[in-house]
Amino acid sequence: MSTEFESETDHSKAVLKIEEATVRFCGDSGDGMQLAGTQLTNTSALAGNDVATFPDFPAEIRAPRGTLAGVSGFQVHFSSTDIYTPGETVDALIAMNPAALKTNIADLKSGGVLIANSDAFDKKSLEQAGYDDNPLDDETLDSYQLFQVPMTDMTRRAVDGLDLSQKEADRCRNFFAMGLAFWLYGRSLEPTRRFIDLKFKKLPAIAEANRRALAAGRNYGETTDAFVSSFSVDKAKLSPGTYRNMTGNQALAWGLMTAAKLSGKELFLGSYPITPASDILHELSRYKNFGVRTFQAEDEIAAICSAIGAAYSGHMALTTSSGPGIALKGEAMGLAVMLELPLLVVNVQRGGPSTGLPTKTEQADLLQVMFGRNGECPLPVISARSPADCFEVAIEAWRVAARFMTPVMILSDGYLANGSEPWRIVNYQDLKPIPITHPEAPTNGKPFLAYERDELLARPWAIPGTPGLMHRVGGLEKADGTGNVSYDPINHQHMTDTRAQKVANVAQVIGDQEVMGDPAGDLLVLSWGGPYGSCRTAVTRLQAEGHKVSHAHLRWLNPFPANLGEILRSFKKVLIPELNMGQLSMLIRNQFLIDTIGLNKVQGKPFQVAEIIDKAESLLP
Amino acid sequence: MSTEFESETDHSKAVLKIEEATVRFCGDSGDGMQLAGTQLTNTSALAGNDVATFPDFPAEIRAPRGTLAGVSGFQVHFSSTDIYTPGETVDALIAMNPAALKTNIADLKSGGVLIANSDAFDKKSLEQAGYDDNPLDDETLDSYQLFQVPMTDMTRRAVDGLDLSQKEADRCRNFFAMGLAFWLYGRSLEPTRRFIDLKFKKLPAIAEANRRALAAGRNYGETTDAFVSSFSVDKAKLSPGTYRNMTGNQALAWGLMTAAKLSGKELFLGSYPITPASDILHELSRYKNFGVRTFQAEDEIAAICSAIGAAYSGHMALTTSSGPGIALKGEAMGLAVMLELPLLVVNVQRGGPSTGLPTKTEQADLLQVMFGRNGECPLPVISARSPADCFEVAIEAWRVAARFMTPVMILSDGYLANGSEPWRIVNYQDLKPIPITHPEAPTNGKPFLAYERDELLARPWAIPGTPGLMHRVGGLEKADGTGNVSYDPINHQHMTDTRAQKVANVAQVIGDQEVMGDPAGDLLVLSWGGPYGSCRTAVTRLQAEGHKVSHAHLRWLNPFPANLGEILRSFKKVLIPELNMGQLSMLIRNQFLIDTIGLNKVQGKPFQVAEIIDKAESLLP
Amino acid sequence: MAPVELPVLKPGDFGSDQDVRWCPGCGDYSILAQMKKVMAALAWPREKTVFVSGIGCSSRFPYYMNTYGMHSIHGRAPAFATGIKSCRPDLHVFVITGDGDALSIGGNHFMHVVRRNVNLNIILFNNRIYGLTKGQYSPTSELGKITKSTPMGAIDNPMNPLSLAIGCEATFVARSIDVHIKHLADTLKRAAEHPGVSFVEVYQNCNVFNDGAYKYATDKSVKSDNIIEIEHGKPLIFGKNRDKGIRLNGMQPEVVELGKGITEDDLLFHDELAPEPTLAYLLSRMRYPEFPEPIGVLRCVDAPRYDELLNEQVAQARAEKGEGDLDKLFRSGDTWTVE
Amino acid sequence: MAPVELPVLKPGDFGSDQDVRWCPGCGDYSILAQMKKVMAALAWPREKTVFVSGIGCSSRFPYYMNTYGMHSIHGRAPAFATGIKSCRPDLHVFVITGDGDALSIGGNHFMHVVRRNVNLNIILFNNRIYGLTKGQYSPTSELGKITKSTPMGAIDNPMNPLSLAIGCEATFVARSIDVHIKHLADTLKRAAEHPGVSFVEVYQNCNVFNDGAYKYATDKSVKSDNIIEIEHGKPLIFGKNRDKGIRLNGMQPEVVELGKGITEDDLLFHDELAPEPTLAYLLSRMRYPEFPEPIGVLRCVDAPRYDELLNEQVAQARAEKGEGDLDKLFRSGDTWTVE
Ligand SMILES: Cc1ncc(C[n+]2csc(CCOP(=O)(O)OP(=O)(O)O)c2C)c(N)n1
Ligand SMILES: Cc1ncc(C[n+]2csc(CCOP(=O)(O)OP(=O)(O)O)c2C)c(N)n1
Ligand code: SF4
Ligand code: SF4
Ligand SMILES: [Mg+2]
Ligand SMILES: [Mg+2]
Repeated sequence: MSTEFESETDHSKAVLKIEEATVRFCGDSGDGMQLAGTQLTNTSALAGNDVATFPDFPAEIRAPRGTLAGVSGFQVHFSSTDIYTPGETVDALIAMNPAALKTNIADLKSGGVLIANSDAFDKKSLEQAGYDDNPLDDETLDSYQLFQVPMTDMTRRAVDGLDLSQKEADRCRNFFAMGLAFWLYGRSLEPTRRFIDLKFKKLPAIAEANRRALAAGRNYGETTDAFVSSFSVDKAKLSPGTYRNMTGNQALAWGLMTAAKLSGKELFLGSYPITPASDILHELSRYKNFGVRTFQAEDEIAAICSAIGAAYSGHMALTTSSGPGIALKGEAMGLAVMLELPLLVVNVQRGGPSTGLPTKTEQADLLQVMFGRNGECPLPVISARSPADCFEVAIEAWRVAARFMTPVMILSDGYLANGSEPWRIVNYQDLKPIPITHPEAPTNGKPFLAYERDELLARPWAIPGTPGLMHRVGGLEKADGTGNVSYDPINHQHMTDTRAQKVANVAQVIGDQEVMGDPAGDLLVLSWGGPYGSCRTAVTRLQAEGHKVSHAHLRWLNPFPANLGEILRSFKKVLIPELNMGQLSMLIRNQFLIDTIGLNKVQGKPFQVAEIIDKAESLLP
Repeated sequence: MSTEFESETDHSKAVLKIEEATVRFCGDSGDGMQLAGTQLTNTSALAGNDVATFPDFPAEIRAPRGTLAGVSGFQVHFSSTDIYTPGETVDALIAMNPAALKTNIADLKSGGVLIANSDAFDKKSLEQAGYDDNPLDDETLDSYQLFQVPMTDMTRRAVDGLDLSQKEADRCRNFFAMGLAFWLYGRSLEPTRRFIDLKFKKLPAIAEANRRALAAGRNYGETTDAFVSSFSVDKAKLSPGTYRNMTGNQALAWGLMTAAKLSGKELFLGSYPITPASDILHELSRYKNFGVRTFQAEDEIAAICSAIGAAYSGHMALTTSSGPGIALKGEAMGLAVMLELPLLVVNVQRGGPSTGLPTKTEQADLLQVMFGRNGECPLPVISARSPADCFEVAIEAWRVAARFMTPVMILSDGYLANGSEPWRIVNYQDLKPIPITHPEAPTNGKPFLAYERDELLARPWAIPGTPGLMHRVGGLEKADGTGNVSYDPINHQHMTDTRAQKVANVAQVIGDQEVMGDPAGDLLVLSWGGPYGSCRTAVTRLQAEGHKVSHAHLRWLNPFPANLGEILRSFKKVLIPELNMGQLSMLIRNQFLIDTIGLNKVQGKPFQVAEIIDKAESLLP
Repeated sequence: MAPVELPVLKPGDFGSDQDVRWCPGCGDYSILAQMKKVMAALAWPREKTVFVSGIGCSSRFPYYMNTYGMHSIHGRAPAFATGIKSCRPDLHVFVITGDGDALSIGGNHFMHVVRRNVNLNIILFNNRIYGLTKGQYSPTSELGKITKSTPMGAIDNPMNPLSLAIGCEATFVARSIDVHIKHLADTLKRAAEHPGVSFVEVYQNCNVFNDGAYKYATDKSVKSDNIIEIEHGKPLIFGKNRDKGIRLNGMQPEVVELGKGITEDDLLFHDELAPEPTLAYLLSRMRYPEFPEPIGVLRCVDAPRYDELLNEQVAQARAEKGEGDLDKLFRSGDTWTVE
Repeated sequence: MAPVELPVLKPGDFGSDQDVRWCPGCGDYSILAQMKKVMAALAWPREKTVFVSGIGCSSRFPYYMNTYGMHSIHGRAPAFATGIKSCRPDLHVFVITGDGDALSIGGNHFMHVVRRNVNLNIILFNNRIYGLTKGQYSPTSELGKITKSTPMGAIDNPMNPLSLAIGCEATFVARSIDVHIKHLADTLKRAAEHPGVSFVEVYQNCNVFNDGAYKYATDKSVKSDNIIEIEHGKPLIFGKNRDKGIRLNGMQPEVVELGKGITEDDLLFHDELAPEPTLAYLLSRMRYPEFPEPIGVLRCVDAPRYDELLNEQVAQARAEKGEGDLDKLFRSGDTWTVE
């Protein structure tokens, strides 16, 4: 076996220094595009760039090869400056077949680099993609820098002699594409080689083939005349520390495990698989040695009920799902509110209504999680703003749930869940513990009161096994103090008010709302969840242009920070961009009677920075 | 057998003419208080009064005899003028035991008539009710006109010789109480005698016993010195017509059957029992000869899904439940929105959250029915304002569902469902038909488009069995026109907008909002659902006092009538009384940015007129 | 530490301070009384016991026990109980449920908790009616039954809870009767002691909405002809004079009279330990009036328990990988350092 | 009216215009193909047929049939189908479902539709995995199975769909295999023709997430030892040389070799018409590797159908009380007139 080991920085061509780049790999589901994207991400991160990614899966089911429905993409944004989004218009698009080209070309910026696997543009594939003529041959793509690369052929040649079937050989094409992309952006092949060694340890021939394809791709860029220059992106000025790349779902899982440990608890997850939340279940089920128990229940209702049982039994309890599953959990969530037990409910939102667009992102479950239960049934709601932020959010949510004895809803979405960005690794001992105490039997002869409250209105968390504290909980209205069943009218009013006030009290611990920019001005962009990045980028740019625009990003949707009203009233206009038809707007308008302006979009895709800038500019003096 | 037949109008005592009276029977669940109340209601209605009733059941389970938890009450309000509520403070209270006295006395107005079955105030019963001393013997009840009547003893004597067991004899006590109440208000015994004849046809001894007890009660009032006078209430000036008494649940059931017939459809109900909605299932299951099919499903989810199946198959489809069951239906409701099939979902609200107060009334599910589904998932919401109004509401809801091809939510509540009032019987042929057409196979060779829309954005209702129209529906986002699965971003936006606009278009057919009183003024009382009666009474009284107050009662909660904003802005203040913590307020504030004032109460009980007047007065100049 | 002298608890010590609120005469009272006796006999600490229920008359049960308890939502008790037991295998967890609660809305959770063999004790109060909601038919109501929701008679083929449980391979399946108090107490005790899921169907009279549903099985004059007390290793004999038995005819049970050439040895012998559930299934199919209905333990076998296996996996993971170390985890895989 | 000449439909006429989007090689293709053949053979008008499914790879099925169809929500297809069939007994209603869809989230609806004997045809594509959500274990996955959600192996005792269905007294229960196309077509056809609920479990290969799950039953070299084709009235014989059989030993089946004194007559004879489901239950318990697994019709009996009974009640009510008259109803009971 021979592997080429030339120095990878030995560029014989011109190198253009750029600040940032957005690259997208796209091809058939079977083409390994997710892997290609991940490798470019890691390599760029290791090179010191700030990075952010966004995979774009096909609909859940696998479509036949080569069809539009089967296209899978992965976008990587890397930069020498801080970035907040996985990029929008694409600087370089690598398309493995006509279908991929067709579905992705609209996002390539004019003048951008387009690398197409010309071998894949045969008649059948073109037809499948709905092309009458080969776009590589006519003027369709004239506004891009088109590079036709016979990737299939080159890859087959590279692996020649390794005794692979043609199918196996063709599976290495993504490494060829990676190699080429790595060359284009001056990236080292080393991390990917390490990955290959690890991943294909037991398949030496495949490992070698991939290694060769990778090198061949790099060499192709370096050698052929087609490419006249490559790019380089400097290291970003990230805060010092050790970093790793994390998706939102992974960050959430790890945050939850960390929260458990910080509170001296073991974690129980009751869940039922559903896109795009399943990966949290997958991830957590791997960590039994952390005391994590995962239970794949028969359905979403059993999932949350088992978690409530776990909470009653004294564990840190959690359930995860997406919109349709959350709808099913409404009744049990109501019980959790009544029982006043700590519980985390994670909703990784996807396109709705109904089954909707299961693999696409949306923020349209805010009102569902606020109100999707019978009766007056409030609970705190927190949202994550970026993939890595999911880690923090998980910890903060559990802190509140445990302190207030309440279910807390965590909102993520498909964009955050599958997207990734660098996370600065924390040291466990630097994190603030989450103190939890369980009452012991009263020694003063007084009866134990399961619904006696502390200054923030939380009740005690007495757990089975504790002598002397035997008590019964249930979904009927309960008498203040004792928690016994009560049908008394005034008590019902009192308990309703108390449950509401308890949730309102959360505002006392979450701190004030921060504003990026001046505390007053012409326009406040108010956002929550996934659009954080686009909003932050947009506002930063607008501020740079001298506009009196500020950005406030809400982490807690219920309750709002105490100072929010004051902030909102300090701006002439308030713009709320949301990937729904105006759900946060509704809450804000109701509470503050401010005529918010919505920027609303439900297209299964995140906002583009430009969309926000355009809208904001239309509102500015 | 001998039954006394003296003339019932032959009053030897003074008769005071009064305008209206509110009478409440209360006793143990086993004491037959519901029957007593119903008889007084019917008799009063037959006497030409306007009537309204409100039963107050104990919590679902039967408590041991004589306990506070086991008390059952039934209140009747009858009047010579129009009434809108079952009355509030009680003019006459008939208490069959200490527990009943204890739980009900607070509602008796000072100086009111209190008739107590003194035989039931023994030591054990007093203890069970938590009385240390016998309240009949001390000064506790000094502010009422207390009549101690040894009902048990008198009843036993009346039925003596009929060879009944003591238990059977005692079961006649409610007829004694009725007889006494009938005397007190100058009511004929005849209707109740007819009822006895019918009901106990097969038990002549029991029939005779009840007849005797009834007469004995009447005679007791007439003869003893205790009562010095009785009352009479003139006929009300009701619109001419034939009337019957109806509970909300019955009116809803009959309205639904009428709607089915008007649209040439047979009715399918998929339901699962739950208080206080079960009676709709019970009622509808009796009318198979009207083509009504009822299916008691295994749970609420199956109930709504079976109804959606029925709708797809071309039937008028319906599901009924209460809060917790509605929570379970959220996911399937989302599917119904996506499928755009006509479907009625009835929510007879009860006290929440969770299991809450199952037998008590509340209006706290408005936001749940608006938003308790994943994604952007709008549907029209209509609410009933009084028991008899449920009839109209059912028809109107189906008219909209069928016209717009959409699920429609009907909100009722425990107060309306079990309360009753006179309903002026309609002639079927006077009702406006509900035209429904199903498409036939296109003959022009064009393919059938399942999601092609008409001017109001409704799609066609093509039903299985129709040749040439075979099509598939489902919960994934669908392409405009064809209805095929589509993941296209712009299409998703378009379909989301379209579904929203379709619901908004309902405003075009529901007519303008009406206002009782001046179209502008100091205060608008804005209400929905059950509080209609108390609000109407309160505003009428305030207007009589010269205040510039008007009343607007919303029937449709989504969409709002087109002119609502204009109305709201014509008043200096808007008061919204709701049996929740401000749910309509939230919708109004959001949409119109008006600083509504809430009068909110969750005590399992309807508003008192005085509560609304007090609040309104505090807001008036 | 010196061994602690545990106080001996009496049945009454297991009663809570809440008034029992079933209708006078309801069969639930008897089951409650027997359960308290069993609790006293088992002598488990009260704080180690949790009663979980759904919604229904029967589901008020936990309020009346001075143990930990949860009155949850309709049909879902097995799921809550699974969560409790998975986290806390040290607790004794009982599920109290009704025929509607367990078999109608809760059928799926019932099925899954049974097939997973979670170490719970499920007691189903089967009164063949919806009590709490005042008299609709339930999944165990007979065909043709007239109820509030079936004025022309029920048309749903009723479920057989035992057949269903056996269809899901329940490891302990038994039946008893509310008024047969000694048998009931014995059965509840055996169920409580069974490691793995135990399922007991209790015939319970709802004297308000379905009075006399089990008259054939409780009425002194007929019951010995209509029920058969099965015992492990014993032949199936019944009748007032113990002169009738059950014999197998191929796969089909048949009623025979003893004597006239038929001896005990010709009868079917009960084997609650049979590894395959087919015998238990066959017994579950014996229904009045064609057959006497079996009461007692139909099946009692040992099988791995979900909650134990889960906790073993946790222990095994710890043994193999060591107690999880977050700092190590955070730094695993590709990382990079910014100075 | 002159009799209308109906056009004869071919299998291809039952395909819709939508691209079939299963993974290449998926067993679902074969089931689709056989279903189209069966549809053509049954010659029911396409517009009289409705395919209802839940969510899962298998549940995309209705999109591919040129009939009426509903791709509903996860697990609930039997409930939608019950509504359709209750209102429209004239329609032929199929339920297409997966092992997760039918048995996990949908277990309760499955159970109830079966015990009610609603006249539906339920085809369960059992690939022992969650396909659509990319590879979690399902209720039919084996103990110890490593999947995305069970990295240390599944610890849930798997369900046996046939045992469950028989526990719920299904009137038609059968099993077939995706690649055994003639057997599959025959079985689907018999299921379609059965009056009452018919339940067919189809072993289906998911070549992406659970490839080879049924190798033992499909691999030429071993399948005849591992599956047994059962036929009504015939003895249970299997093996490449048809030299092995199943004999009853008490309630217990055992594998015997023919010859050596054992003849066909000693074997268990299949009786799909047995009124009691115990035999079918016993057959359902035969599992690889201890036993060859039965394919074919385990049970086929006649029983009243919910949908028919419901419609009969409607007819009976009309016959007895006359077509409902609203005006009469409104005026029934106590009324009074205001002039
Ligand atoms: C989600 C939901 N649906 C319906 C109900 C109403 N409900 C309460 S108990 C019950 C059935 C009770 O029957 P069963 O389980 O047999 O118990 P029993 O009262 O007979 O003991 C029903 C339908 C409810 N509380 N919650
Ligand atoms: C309420 C809800 N929960 C979860 C899901 C996610 N989901 C879709 S299909 C499926 C399971 C698929 O498995 P199976 O039924 O065996 O079908 P297969 O894909 O294997 O054919 C799950 C969990 C969903 N769509 N809806
Ligand atoms: S309704 Fe029936 S089951 Fe419920 S408490 Fe009364 S007697 Fe018992
Ligand atoms: S994932 Fe499996 S079941 Fe689904 S289409 Fe692919 S091969 Fe078939
Ligand atoms: Mg019951
Ligand atoms: Mg599957």
